[in-house]
Amino acid sequence: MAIQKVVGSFEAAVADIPDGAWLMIDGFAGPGGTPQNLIAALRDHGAKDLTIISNTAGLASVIGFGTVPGDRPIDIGVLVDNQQVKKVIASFPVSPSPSRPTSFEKAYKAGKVELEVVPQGTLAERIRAGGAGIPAFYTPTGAGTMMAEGREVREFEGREHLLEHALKADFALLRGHRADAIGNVVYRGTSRNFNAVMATAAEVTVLEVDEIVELGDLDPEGIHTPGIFVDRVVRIP
Amino acid sequence: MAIQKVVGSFEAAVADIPDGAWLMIDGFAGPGGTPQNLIAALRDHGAKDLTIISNTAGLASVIGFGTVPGDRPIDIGVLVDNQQVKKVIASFPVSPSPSRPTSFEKAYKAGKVELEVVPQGTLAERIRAGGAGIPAFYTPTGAGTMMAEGREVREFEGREHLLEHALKADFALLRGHRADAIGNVVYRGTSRNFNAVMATAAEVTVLEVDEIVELGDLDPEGIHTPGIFVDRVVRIP
Amino acid sequence: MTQERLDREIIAMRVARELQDGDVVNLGLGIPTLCSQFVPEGRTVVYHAENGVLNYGPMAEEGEEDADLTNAGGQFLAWVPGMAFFSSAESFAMIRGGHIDVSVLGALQVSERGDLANWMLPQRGIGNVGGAMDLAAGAKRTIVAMEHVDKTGAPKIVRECDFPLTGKGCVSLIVTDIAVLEITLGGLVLKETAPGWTPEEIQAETEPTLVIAPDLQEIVL
Amino acid sequence: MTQERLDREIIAMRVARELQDGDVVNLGLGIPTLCSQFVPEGRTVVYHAENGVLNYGPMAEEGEEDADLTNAGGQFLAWVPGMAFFSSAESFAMIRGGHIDVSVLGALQVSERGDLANWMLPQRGIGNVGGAMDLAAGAKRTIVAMEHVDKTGAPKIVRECDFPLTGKGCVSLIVTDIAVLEITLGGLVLKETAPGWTPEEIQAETEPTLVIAPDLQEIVL
Repeated sequence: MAIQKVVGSFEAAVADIPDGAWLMIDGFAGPGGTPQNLIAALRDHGAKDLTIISNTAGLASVIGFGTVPGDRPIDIGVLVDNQQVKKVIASFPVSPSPSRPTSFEKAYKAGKVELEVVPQGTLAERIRAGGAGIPAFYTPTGAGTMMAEGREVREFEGREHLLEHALKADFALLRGHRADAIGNVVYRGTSRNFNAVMATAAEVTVLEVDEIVELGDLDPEGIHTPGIFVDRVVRIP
Repeated sequence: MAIQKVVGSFEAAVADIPDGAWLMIDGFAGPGGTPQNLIAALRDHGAKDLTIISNTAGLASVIGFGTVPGDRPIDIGVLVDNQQVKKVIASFPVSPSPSRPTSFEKAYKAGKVELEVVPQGTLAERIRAGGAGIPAFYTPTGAGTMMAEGREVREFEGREHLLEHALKADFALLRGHRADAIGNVVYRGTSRNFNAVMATAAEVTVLEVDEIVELGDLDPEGIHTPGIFVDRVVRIP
Repeated sequence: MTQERLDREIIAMRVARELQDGDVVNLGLGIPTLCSQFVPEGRTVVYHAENGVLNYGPMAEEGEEDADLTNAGGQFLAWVPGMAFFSSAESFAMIRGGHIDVSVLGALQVSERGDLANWMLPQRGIGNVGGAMDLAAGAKRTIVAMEHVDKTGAPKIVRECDFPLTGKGCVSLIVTDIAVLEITLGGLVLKETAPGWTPEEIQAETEPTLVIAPDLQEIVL
Repeated sequence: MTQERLDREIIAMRVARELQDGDVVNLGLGIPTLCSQFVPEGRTVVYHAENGVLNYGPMAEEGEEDADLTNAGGQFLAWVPGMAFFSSAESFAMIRGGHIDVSVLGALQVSERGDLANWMLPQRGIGNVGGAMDLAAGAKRTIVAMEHVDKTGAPKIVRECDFPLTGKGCVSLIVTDIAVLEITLGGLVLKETAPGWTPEEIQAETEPTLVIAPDLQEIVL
């Protein structure tokens, strides 16, 4: 039987996400790379007590940040609003401006969600480690700061480093540009950001993509996420 | 001044490699990916007491292994023959068949070169760590084997792991397919193997390539080694 | 019934039956490489080679050899649609990260608890570890395909490996030229025999004591 | 001579003089972003943004905005030849691995030994660390571009940071709206002053004791 990873609807692609799941969801400073349709489907699906690993905790409620004027993209802020989120692990959890709090910041201050702040590079590397079978690694990032609290500190070449542990998830919700039926994926421009690394670190990796192409249409030299990392692909209508 | 990384000759590209240098040189099971011209230039240059980090210690003297019949490609075996090598760090240091020893195996048995055998994935990951600013990481590979000797053993999730340290080099000698003047590089097929990761972990990264193209000719989505990792590019005539 | 040792192709054919539809499979040098020819019809297997290619297909035709397209053993592959290339670091991230379903490896020795020794003959004093330790540690399932005894007739399935180990407790199934054996918590279980071989004859060529499967049968191909 | 504070463009212009031909540079949000407009003629600087792009050029023209091409602050970039895209894991491998020559960051506080605090206002109780800690730890050189004092007039250059740290001892140069200061083993050295400002006046807005450079001069643009 030929491998076939294309799924017909966003709804079907997220239907088995249980309450309490750990999710990786892409989100950067703007809508580029954010799986807006899968997030909307997860909102409608309603799974609760989610732990979300993401670069941000949702910035769309801050108008104009990486967004074309007039557009109000969907991001994980809608899951926070819908009270589906238990905890966020992120590097950029709030608005750059204290006077314009996001949904997440309000929920956090009301004690409704937990937060683990992780330096962006450490976040990316912990996810990479999760996908690469490395349970833990040492990094200079954050040594001598709050990030060292509760972490093992060890010197290499006379410099302090922190021991950081791998992150994995049950599901990754991601956004690609083009995919084929066996799940090979390419991203476009800076939308690759956390998508490519998150694709490696989840039990079930789901992508929404602009286009499904024939096998062989993607340049084999330029595939960013080989199909073995991908479980489901949904075309954005 | 525009950035210009193209160098006119293999000789010039290796001229400043000093005695005692640490080198990363690509070499897999066949000539694909091996920088044959740079190796030949280094042989003629004559630097001695070299420590070479490579997947193999030279297999070209074993006829027919990944090689088109009649062809006898150059690999780091010629540096061993020329007594320039002090030590090799490799995963596949000898011929698959004991009855067909390579130059390296003969030199090793004669006590003329040192060897550190490293599992191939650990070798790749140690080089990646060298390029990525990770001084050390834990891996399950090699736990409970000879590779654990002299290494810290630590349990994660009930399983033994070894602490492995980053590898870096003074120079990397590599082979690409196409490059532009600012040093963006793409590889071809399975020749990417260790080339792409070694490019990140050396002070000076030198590539021989089939073709130099105009800026903008390489697909920005498909660049395997961005120019910031590359110092010198030489076109194969 | 004549008692014969199975040839390499038959061993590979038996291993191939273990490969499930959609499995990501890494085949080692030697007998394992042959498995790809015998995957049962209707199953699609995704091949991974540790030098950085996925979804490769058949070997290259004569005259079509391309140095930039080989498997990890230096054999030339054909260009087929759907392939993806990547670096060694990414390739072993796949292996170590548990993204390979089945690794098929050769062996010098396998212990009754599934310890694997396949990278160094002690008398040579030097060996090629290659990707074997990473595969042993990282693949979800490791199958050994080998001859049951070595060239001197000594058992390769032993109580304890005395050759340098590749990995501890990593092997789950052994397919040899006379038997199929499963490593379980309850011991080394003889599941299938080559035509004409009795359990006693297989035991005689095996160092640890065999547990005979209740459903012991002749090898299924 | 009138004593004025330099505006943000002039601060950025002064920082830009530090960028050498061929440098790989990461510019933070705010004043640092402005630096790219002022790189001295004849120098080519390679820009890195931590969301995964190298060799980017100017901002996108109005109407040409593309959600798939932004810098790390969400500003739209133009498509230019020579760009390379990569994942966040690779992007921070570049940063942590020492492949970025200069990081230009804003700051809430900088200590006399070069400790940097720029990610969290304690009174907010929550903050965005983003890539700042990685840049502080990984870039070969960190330059701070900021106003000399905060909105209440309190010094931002302090003996010890009391805001949460981004990195220890990472800052080597501070460019403010009234001075250029270098952090050296011999102390915090006042190198340049804004037009009309005396060392005493700058000292009055600076908590640690300044070392006056023997070649102290008016700011060079």
